[in-house]
Amino acid sequence: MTAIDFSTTIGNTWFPAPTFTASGCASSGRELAQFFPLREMGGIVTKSVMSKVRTGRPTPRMAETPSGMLNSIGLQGPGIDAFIAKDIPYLTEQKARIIVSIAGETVEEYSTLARKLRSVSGISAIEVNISCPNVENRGLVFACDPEASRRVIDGVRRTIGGELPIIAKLSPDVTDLVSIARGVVDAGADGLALINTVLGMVINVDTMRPHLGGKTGGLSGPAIRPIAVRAVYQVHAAMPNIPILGMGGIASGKDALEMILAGASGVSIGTASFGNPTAIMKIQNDLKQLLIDRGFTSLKQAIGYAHRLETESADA
Amino acid sequence: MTAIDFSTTIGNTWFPAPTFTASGCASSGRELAQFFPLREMGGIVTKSVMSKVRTGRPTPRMAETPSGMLNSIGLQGPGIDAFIAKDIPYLTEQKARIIVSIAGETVEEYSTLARKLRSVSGISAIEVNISCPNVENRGLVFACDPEASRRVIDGVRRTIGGELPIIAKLSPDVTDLVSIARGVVDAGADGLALINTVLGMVINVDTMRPHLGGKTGGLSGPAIRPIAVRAVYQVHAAMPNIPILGMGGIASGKDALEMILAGASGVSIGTASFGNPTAIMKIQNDLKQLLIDRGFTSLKQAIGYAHRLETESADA
Amino acid sequence: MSLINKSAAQLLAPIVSNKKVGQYHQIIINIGDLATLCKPGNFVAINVGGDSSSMILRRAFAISRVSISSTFGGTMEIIAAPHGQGSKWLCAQGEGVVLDIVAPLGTAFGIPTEPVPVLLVGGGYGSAPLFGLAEVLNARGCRVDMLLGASTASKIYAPMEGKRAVNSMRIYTEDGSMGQAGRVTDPISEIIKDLDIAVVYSCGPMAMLSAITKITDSHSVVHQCAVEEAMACGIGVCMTCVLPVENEDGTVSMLRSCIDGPVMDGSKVQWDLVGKPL
Amino acid sequence: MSLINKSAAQLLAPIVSNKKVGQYHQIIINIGDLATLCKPGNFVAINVGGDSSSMILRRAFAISRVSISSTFGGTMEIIAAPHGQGSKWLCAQGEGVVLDIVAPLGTAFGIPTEPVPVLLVGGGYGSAPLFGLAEVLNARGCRVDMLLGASTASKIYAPMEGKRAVNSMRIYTEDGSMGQAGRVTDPISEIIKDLDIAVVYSCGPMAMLSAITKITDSHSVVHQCAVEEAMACGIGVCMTCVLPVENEDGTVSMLRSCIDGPVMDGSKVQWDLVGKPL
Ligand SMILES: Cc1cc2nc3c(=O)[nH]c(=O)nc-3n(C[C@H](O)[C@H](O)[C@H](O)COP(=O)(O)OP(=O)(O)OC[C@H]3O[C@@H](n4cnc5c(N)ncnc54)[C@H](O)[C@@H]3O)c2cc1C
Ligand SMILES: Cc1cc2nc3c(=O)[nH]c(=O)nc-3n(C[C@H](O)[C@H](O)[C@H](O)COP(=O)(O)OP(=O)(O)OC[C@H]3O[C@@H](n4cnc5c(N)ncnc54)[C@H](O)[C@@H]3O)c2cc1C
Ligand SMILES: Cc1cc2nc3c(=O)[nH]c(=O)nc-3n(C[C@H](O)[C@H](O)[C@H](O)COP(=O)(O)O)c2cc1C
Ligand SMILES: Cc1cc2nc3c(=O)[nH]c(=O)nc-3n(C[C@H](O)[C@H](O)[C@H](O)COP(=O)(O)O)c2cc1C
Ligand code: FES
Ligand code: FES
Repeated sequence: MTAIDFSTTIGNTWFPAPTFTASGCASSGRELAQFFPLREMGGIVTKSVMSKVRTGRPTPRMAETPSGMLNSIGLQGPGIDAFIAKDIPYLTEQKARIIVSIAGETVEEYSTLARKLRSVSGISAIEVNISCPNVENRGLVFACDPEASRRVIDGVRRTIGGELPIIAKLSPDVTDLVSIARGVVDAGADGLALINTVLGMVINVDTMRPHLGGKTGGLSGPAIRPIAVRAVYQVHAAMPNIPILGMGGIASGKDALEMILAGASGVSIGTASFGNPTAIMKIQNDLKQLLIDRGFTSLKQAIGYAHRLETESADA
Repeated sequence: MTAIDFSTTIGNTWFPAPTFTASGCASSGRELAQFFPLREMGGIVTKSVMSKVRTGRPTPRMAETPSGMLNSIGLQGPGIDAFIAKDIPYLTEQKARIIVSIAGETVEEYSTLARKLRSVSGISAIEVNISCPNVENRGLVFACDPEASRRVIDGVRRTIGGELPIIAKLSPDVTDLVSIARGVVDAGADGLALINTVLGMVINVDTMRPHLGGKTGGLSGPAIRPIAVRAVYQVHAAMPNIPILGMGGIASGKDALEMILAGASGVSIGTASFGNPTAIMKIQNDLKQLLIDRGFTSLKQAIGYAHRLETESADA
Repeated sequence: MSLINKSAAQLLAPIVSNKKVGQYHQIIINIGDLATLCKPGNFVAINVGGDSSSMILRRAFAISRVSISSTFGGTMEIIAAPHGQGSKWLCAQGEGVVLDIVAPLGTAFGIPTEPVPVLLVGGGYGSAPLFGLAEVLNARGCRVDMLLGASTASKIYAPMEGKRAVNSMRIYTEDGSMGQAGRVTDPISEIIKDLDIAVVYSCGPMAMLSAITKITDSHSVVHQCAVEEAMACGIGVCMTCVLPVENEDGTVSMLRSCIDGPVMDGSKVQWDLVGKPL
Repeated sequence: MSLINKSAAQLLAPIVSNKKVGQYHQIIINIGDLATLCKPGNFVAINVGGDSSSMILRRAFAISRVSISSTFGGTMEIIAAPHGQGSKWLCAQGEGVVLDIVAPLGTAFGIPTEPVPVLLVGGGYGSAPLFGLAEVLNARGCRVDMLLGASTASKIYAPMEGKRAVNSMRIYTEDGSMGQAGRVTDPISEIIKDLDIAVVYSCGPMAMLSAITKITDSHSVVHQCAVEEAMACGIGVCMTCVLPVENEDGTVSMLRSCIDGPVMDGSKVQWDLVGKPL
């Protein structure tokens, strides 16, 4: 392999490779560590953690759909204290670069989570999963409400101070993604994670009722990739200087490249790891080679390249 | 086959079967007529027609995606006058039940189209495709703007009078589908068509630019089925008495049944006809058998059944 | 969580043979040295549908037996029921087709340190992993008795050579088409008493496992059961496959059946809470 | 639109043979009586990837030849290049595999009523349908000359028996690895003059068809070309496969290459406007 600068930057943080796990698709790392050393990938984005222990939704929690799947986990997790006590030390020991994903039911809960994380060392960035129901506003998902999104990010920013990059993770289930993105960037997000799952449902034709225990679920996997690429492209067009962690159906090096060309500074791999425990390492290696094959000497040259070519041909 | 009442009703119009083509996926019928008699299916929904001749978008106009495809046709068509002169008489002669889909760039254009159709005989309903860019409002898609959606339907309703059922076809690319649906129903829609394609993009990793001539395109096919089922379920839950034409990735009798159970009074088959010219007839037959197998004696009993079971078990 | 999957590997493994047995397919796969790492109770996760498949998730199958043959090197056997799209695809693949597998996954059946009498109960294809287990138990000096049940004869999986390691084998079918008419759970209570059973091992439908737990609980006999929940990842990262299980302190947690299972302590599983919100 | 596809049918058709020829696969499919309805220029649309495929659209292939054999009944031949996922899948299917096909689709090459001299120009696998065409033209008494071109030798498809019906066949490769070094378009102008060609038939990459049109336009020779645009449906219902074509009245319309083509009048296609907004 020829030399290529494969590193990427989100906020002030440097990562040696642009390939991350997707939140909720790598638990907190131990399980994947049995298949490859965690330090070899760009970084791990941990499962969204909340203040308290959560048991999550009833089963069935998943349904396979054409080239995709629905999940309805309901953010099962150990709570932030246990997470900080057990998972962060393990990941640090593995020399993994850590992006901690947080989730809350109120604006206040997000700030509380940020406060607990502020003093924890070894964290590279915080991903704020705002695709959660806001209990203070009739369960309306934060990410679907420009004002609520902004307030969550603003609260986290104020609490965390200026050091740690904040990545706001948005939902594609909105009329105007760009305006939500602008709002959270104005409120202090250093980067954006696009996209969370798309709301979907499967009805079991034998029981004749919704298949999932939680009725609706989040659609992920290759089925949603064109939606994710469009989202990244739109937001990058509007805010070319904001780093984006692109995700949604990436299952190969080519898919990762597509996302980078659309404007992502890095990619997260979610559902693909379910099909192949080592998917992320393969994607990382293949992406590197594809960039080299196309004559790029750095990843950064490729970020948003699909936009630049357009401008060039428009000029010509 | 045991007897079953397979008919459905949209507005005041009765159809012998609940299976329709999807607009833009059957052209204006002649092509499919070479594979089966058009009168045998529930009805044809014709390609959205505009006032004037439209040449549409540049090629490439399609990209295959995992379990789906993107299209960017740009409403190529002959214009309403040629459509009325040539296509309606042909379809009438074939004894097909006709739902005419109309599309416009201004509120006024929709009314004009309705005016031209008012006096045409042989039409069973009008489907109003409001997933079009509104040239009077920065190209914002009508269906993404509750006020514009309402005005389009209101204009069509006033023009057409009370006879012909109006079906408003909505886009899933919105934050709050139910409120858009409520708006168009308040404005006079007798039924809803859910869903139009989901906005997506594919970047060609060889040319490194958007693959489609029109850059973005509409995602259809099985990939979006869970999104469509969710949309139908949500809207039916909110407005159980409004007939819904469900569509999005229906490729088998089971898929059609899923949509009916979610709350659709009828289904449209789009992309599946590209893979199989006779898909709609197979789906129609299989759906009938599946209903019979489950002990239904009429289609109507099955509409929204997934909601009813829920209430029952909640009662128990 | 212990490092349960530390010997798991992803492998391209060719099918050695695929034979129809009743309503099931006995599929033997060449897995080389990995065979030495598989224990009774472990499962294998198999890609289905080929390269351009719309099915993106692996399918889980109990490893019914492994052997080291001189002709093929290490092989693994699974007994697959053609259920939906994915398992039907698998059952249709013939000799030479190369499967993408991940194995061995999950917990294994615990083997008693003393040679105690044990009862093995299998429902449908759930009997498959019990034969390999029987051999291990038998080698430890345990007296092994076996009960197999299914709705009908063609759903009983009971290979000839499987009887080698068992003291007795009784078969129950609901329609009486093979063995005795009735349910496999009917005689358990009596057998436990008669043979002074120390451990009941079970594998089969969840309803059967739940029913067995009721019986074993009332006899305070250990019940090791292999559960079957829908799994997206099979390796512990997705949290879809959870079951409510009682902790030491009496609280209930949602444990992952892929990594804290499939073999679990039946008495700890809160069968009544399965599928309910906690 | 004429009722162009009125003899089209959907069929489950088994593969009779699949042979590698250079970089292509010659695939022969048993299609029974349908063979009698296929004309040179028509294409077949084939499902790819099997039952649970993530590829939902058919792939189009020119019907290169049909024959009625006593062993297999009617058969159809296609020459397929393994290009992407779908065509690679097809090329990997062996004898006995049953394909889901729709055929015959689209327009056919027009056959002159008089026995005039004609030139057939094929690029890459585009030569495939020209051999069947040559036989028909030859039977009409036309003098048939043929030019085949490709980037390199392994991309030339020129079966032995294909030469039967042609008067001369010249091969061009860009790298000179077979025939003459150069482009297949180089000698066309001269041949038209020398042999007094009345019709040029062509099939191959769009750039080649466009280049030939420039030549035939300057000689006012009829140019029937088989175009190749990405097709979603192949039967005229989706409007994805359009090409800008001049109407009688001088205006330009976007015509569907699946149903108003693939064989089109080259002089009417607005090659410069392909891929541009109208
Ligand atoms: C630990 C374990 C061991 C198993 N051992 C065997 C075995 O030895 N022999 C055998 O025939 N089957 C076994 N199964 C069940 C087998 O995994 C399912 O029959 C299979 O996944 C069904 O896939 P499908 O595509 O045919 O069905 P579909 O219903 O089309 O599958 C749709 C989705 O649901 C999941 N799913 C459906 N049914 C089940 C199920 N019963 N259990 C888990 N996931 C399911 C599938 O994995 C898939 O993701 C086992 C399951 C588990 C979890
Ligand atoms: C009328 C017609 C006749 C053809 N005849 C032949 C033939 O005789 N031999 C042969 O090898 N090929 C032929 N082709 C091209 C063949 O259809 C494509 O190579 C094939 O569709 C590629 O599919 P894929 O999955 O391998 O590639 P992918 O690139 O993965 O396909 C993705 C999508 O794009 C479409 N696509 C990609 N390339 C083409 C193309 N060149 N033309 C049309 N659609 C394309 C595919 O159909 C599919 O929907 C013909 C095409 C047409 C339209
Ligand atoms: C089982 C599962 C659990 C998930 N849990 C979370 C989560 O806790 N927090 C979050 O921000 N996103 C979560 N996601 C969304 C993913 O991080 C990702 O945004 C989405 O799945 C799209 O990527 P993919 O198609 O590669 O999976 C989850 C997705 C899946 C499939
Ligand atoms: C090629 C193509 C053209 C379409 N044209 C129209 C159209 O003109 N008007 C319209 O309302 N919907 C149009 N649609 C959307 C379909 O009617 C349908 O809503 C959508 O494709 C989802 O259904 P499906 O997955 O069964 O295709 C088109 C879809 C496709 C694939
Ligand atoms: S299947 Fe993913 S955690 Fe068990
Ligand atoms: S491919 Fe659909 S119209 Fe030609």
